[in-house]
Amino acid sequence: MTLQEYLLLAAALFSVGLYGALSQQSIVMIMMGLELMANAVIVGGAAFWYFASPARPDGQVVVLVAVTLMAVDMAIGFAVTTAIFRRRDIDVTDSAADLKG
Amino acid sequence: MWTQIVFGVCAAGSVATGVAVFRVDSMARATFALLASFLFAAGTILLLNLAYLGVLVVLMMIMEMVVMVVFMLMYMMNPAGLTPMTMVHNQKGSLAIAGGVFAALAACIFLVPWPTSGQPRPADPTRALGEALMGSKMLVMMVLGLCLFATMVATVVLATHRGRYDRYGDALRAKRPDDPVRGGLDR
Amino acid sequence: MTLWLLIALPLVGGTALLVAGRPADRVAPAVGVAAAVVTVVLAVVAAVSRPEVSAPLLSGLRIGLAVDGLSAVMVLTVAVVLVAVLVFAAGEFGADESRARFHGLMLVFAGAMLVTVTARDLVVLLMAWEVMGACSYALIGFWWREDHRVGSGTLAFLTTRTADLGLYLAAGAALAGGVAGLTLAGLPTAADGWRDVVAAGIVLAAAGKSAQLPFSFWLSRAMDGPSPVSALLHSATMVAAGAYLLLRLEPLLAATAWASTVVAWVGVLTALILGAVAVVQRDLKQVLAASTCSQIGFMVLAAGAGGPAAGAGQLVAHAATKSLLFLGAGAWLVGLGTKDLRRLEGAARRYPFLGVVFTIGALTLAGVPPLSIWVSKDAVLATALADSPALYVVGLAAALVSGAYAGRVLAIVWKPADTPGSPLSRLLLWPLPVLAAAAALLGIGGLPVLADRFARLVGGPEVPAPTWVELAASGLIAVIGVAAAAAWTRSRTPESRVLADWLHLERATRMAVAQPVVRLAAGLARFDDRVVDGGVRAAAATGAALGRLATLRVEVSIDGVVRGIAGGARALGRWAPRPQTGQLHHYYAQAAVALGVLAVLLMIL
Amino acid sequence: MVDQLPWWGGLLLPVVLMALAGLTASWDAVLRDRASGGPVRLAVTLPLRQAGGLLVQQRRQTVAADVLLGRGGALALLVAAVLASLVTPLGRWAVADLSIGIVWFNAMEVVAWAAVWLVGWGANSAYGLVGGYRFIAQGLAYELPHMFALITAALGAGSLRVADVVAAQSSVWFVVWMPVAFVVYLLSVLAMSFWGPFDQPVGADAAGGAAAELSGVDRLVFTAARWLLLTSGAAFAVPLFLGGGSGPLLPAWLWSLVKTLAVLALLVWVKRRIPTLRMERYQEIAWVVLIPLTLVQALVVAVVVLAR
Repeated sequence: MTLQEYLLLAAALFSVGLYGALSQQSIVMIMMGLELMANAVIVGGAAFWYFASPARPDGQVVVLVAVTLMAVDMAIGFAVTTAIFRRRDIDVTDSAADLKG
Repeated sequence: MWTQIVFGVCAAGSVATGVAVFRVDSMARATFALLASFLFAAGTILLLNLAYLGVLVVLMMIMEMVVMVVFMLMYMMNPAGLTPMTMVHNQKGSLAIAGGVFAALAACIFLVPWPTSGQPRPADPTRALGEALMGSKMLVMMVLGLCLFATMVATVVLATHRGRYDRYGDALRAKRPDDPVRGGLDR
Repeated sequence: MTLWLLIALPLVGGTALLVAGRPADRVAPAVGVAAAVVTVVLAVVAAVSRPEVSAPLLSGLRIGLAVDGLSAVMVLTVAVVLVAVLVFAAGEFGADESRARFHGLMLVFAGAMLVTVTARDLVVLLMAWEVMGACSYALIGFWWREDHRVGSGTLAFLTTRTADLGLYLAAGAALAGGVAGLTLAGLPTAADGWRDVVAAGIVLAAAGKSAQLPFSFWLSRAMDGPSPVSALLHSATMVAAGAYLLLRLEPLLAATAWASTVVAWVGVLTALILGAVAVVQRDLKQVLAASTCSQIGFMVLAAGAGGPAAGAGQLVAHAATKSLLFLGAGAWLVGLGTKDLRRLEGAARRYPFLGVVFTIGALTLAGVPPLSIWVSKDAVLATALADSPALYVVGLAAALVSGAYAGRVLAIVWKPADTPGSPLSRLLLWPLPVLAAAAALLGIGGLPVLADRFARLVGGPEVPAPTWVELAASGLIAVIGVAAAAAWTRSRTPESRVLADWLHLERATRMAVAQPVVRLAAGLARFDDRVVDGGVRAAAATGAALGRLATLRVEVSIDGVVRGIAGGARALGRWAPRPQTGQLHHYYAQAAVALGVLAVLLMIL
Repeated sequence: MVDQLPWWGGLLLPVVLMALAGLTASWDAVLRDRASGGPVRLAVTLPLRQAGGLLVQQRRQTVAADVLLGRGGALALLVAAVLASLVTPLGRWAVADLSIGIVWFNAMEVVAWAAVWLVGWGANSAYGLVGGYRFIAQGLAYELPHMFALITAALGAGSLRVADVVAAQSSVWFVVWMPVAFVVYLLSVLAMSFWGPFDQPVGADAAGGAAAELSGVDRLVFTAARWLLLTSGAAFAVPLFLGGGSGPLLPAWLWSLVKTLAVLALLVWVKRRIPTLRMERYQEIAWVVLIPLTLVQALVVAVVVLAR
């Protein structure tokens, strides 16, 4: 158990999540990718706390912030999805390209 | 030794189930694969002596994923994956970017001389966290609280399709709200 | 309260008439005469009760009005003459004249004079002084449709105005000299040096207002105004104001080493020379104007010689006499349509009553015993004798000249004539006997008892009373002068171009003062046009030229740069939306790549 | 005060829980049969006989069922019910005295959310899925007041460790000055094991709801898990509000058992007495009434703790 191993785990989770966020069409699936990336942050924060700076609570606070972020992210994401679906009957990001320049 | 094995299992399980999220056809399975990934990750956190945060992640992720699965089934055309279909775009590019990011991160991880701490670890990390949140990190706590409150309001506003004018009439004069489901505490 | 009423009545009444304008023409004479009569009553009350008032003007500066002995005399004189003049004017002006304007101006004019004679400090004095000057301009140029009358008004105004600058100089010097409240009584206490400046300013202003040498010429032109204006202006106001000021400030003159002497000599020389001028005039009113300068000269002499009581007596006697003469001349002007002496031959025989009262006035003016000016002039001359025998001798010569011009006029108007003149308005004649009586009887004031009381009333240093010898000599000289002039006038007409033209004073002033000023102004205007304006224009032209140069040389390249930037921005603008596909995953990919690049940059740097 | 048992404690825990759950099921059957006039003697052994019957019953298979998720869900429910009691002390003994025991219990019972939905989903049956959704809705209703009730107890003790909570009740039981939290907690226990008034997720109106298609061992596991969940919840109420093993005369472990049985008896009685409450009604009650109540309760406790 070393910091590198934890960080490697975090990097792997982050990359998998990034792949999902990039490749998926469905909003819900994209959010899964985002959640995975946030999960990587949790792992990384906890690892940094444990290995690098256990005397200060900052690492734990980062984990808490990340957990809250996940909850907020999901709530807002589903609310937006619901609003879009209600208005347009779509659930994939390819169809919601209003911001095209 | 045992912790090393447990960590290895948890880490491998976490990444494997994380990959599975985007490989399985059934949305329910994808969601619960994600949940499994979280739980494995929580296991690694528990190994770090962070009992509270680990259990908290377990608790929250279960609730989150259960809510998520509801929306998954609601918005996906093929929730059970009985007739497999692809819902991806730019797969190669995504793979390249994700792979590149992983490579870069891994390189950094092994190249950067990470600091190590000889400081003693607190006997009760949960207490340390609580005191930090109620003390020096009070601002974080307040911001989180505000964010959650704003999220609740925004979520309701975004998701609901019925406002008070629908319930109590244009002049808000109706005695009884016009709800699709009758009954309740005040009516 | 009385004093406020006294000065407010003519000022407010006159202003109201002026504002009302033509619609008030019908009632204007009545209003004017009524206001004047009430003013007389108020003046009597004020002369008896001697009120004193003050009001705040600026912080630390209170203005004051008061009636003392000298002021009482002046207030009464002004008020009475005003009534007489206004009654005469009511008869003279026809329905087509703008009577409201005339009576309004007259009232304001007299009101300003009342303020002048009651003022206790330089500030109020200056205000009234200026109002009086402005009114004199408006009154002299009353018939403004005739250019030369307006020109006369302007000339009078500008001349007195120029002299008035002395008053401002005096006020400034008094301020600098530390005179508290700028009071007239405090002026002699001004610091050394500053006191001389004050005195110089006062003398200058007084000489200008009183038409003393060398300012006398404006009085000649002032004859273009209506006769009542001349009567008022020459007797109790305006011209008298200068003499009054010098009499009032006699202590100031005495406090300086030189002012008394200068004033005395100016006065006596004016009396003599302007008397000579009067002798040769062909116009009755010009004779009277020159004689005014001459008589005022005696008052100035009195101020310079240290006898304000004598000067005040002369002022009162002269006021009555001169208003009488001017009104008489005005009546003839109305009746015969001329004031040319050659055409006035026998005028007294045509209008016997007018001739009699005019004769009384003329004899008084000549100083024939026992009429008033004989007494007052001798008081002045006695004062002068106490000061300097030279002054006395010149004064006697002036007295002889006075007799000469009076005698000449009398000789002309009493030449035989056959046809009686057309009847005159009663209003024109009413004031005359009153004034004649005053002119004749005021000589009683020369009795030693009354003279002492008058001297105490007016104040001033103790001066010797004229001896019987002096009185007799003066009277004899006057009679000789009258008789000789009368005899000589029958044989020939006196000729002197210099004297006839008032010593060429006007021309001299024009050449010595006006033309240089005009030339200087023209030069300055040219300087302004050529140098200042030219500089500005040159700067503008240079700027324009530089602008053209810049357009040719610089603008092109700058324009090119700007166009280039605009083109580049446009191209960038076309490129900028490219990454904005609206596709979320594209954004994510861009963000990932950008963050990677940033991380690499961060590591490299 | 609370000692951690050695490793065999983990083996003992399910046995004890099973026994308690069996007793409760028998008591329930007795009450039911007495109400319907049936033979009470048979009813005592009814749960055992039913379990035997389900063990030998052949499992039915639905079309395109997601067997992995369905069975995993039932199993997870069972395991979670047992694991929840890991921190519950029996008298002076506990299997694991975790520093965050209360959070652990909470996390384990939240597993029910996922488990019940998975069971309902696995059978590829509309009724089953309806039941699963119903439970999620019910969960949203009961979970927040439940959490506040738990936190109130932790607040009173100033610790998340169960042993500290028990120790904090040496003088006065928490139930005395946290009655609202106690009542809310009991309601939540009924709701999380969807018994009694909260049995909509397996309601007869949806043909059995989440359990509609269960048969054989699957049904046995599911049913046992429900009873175990109820038992676990009731048992945790003892150290949380009822002073744990404290009591006169009897040994501590016996007091714990007695109190647990009393709570179970009360819950079963309530289960039989109160009619079904639809989950959206309960949702409104929970969010409009119970959450403010529990918040006020927590405030009172916090003020008392600060003032003490």
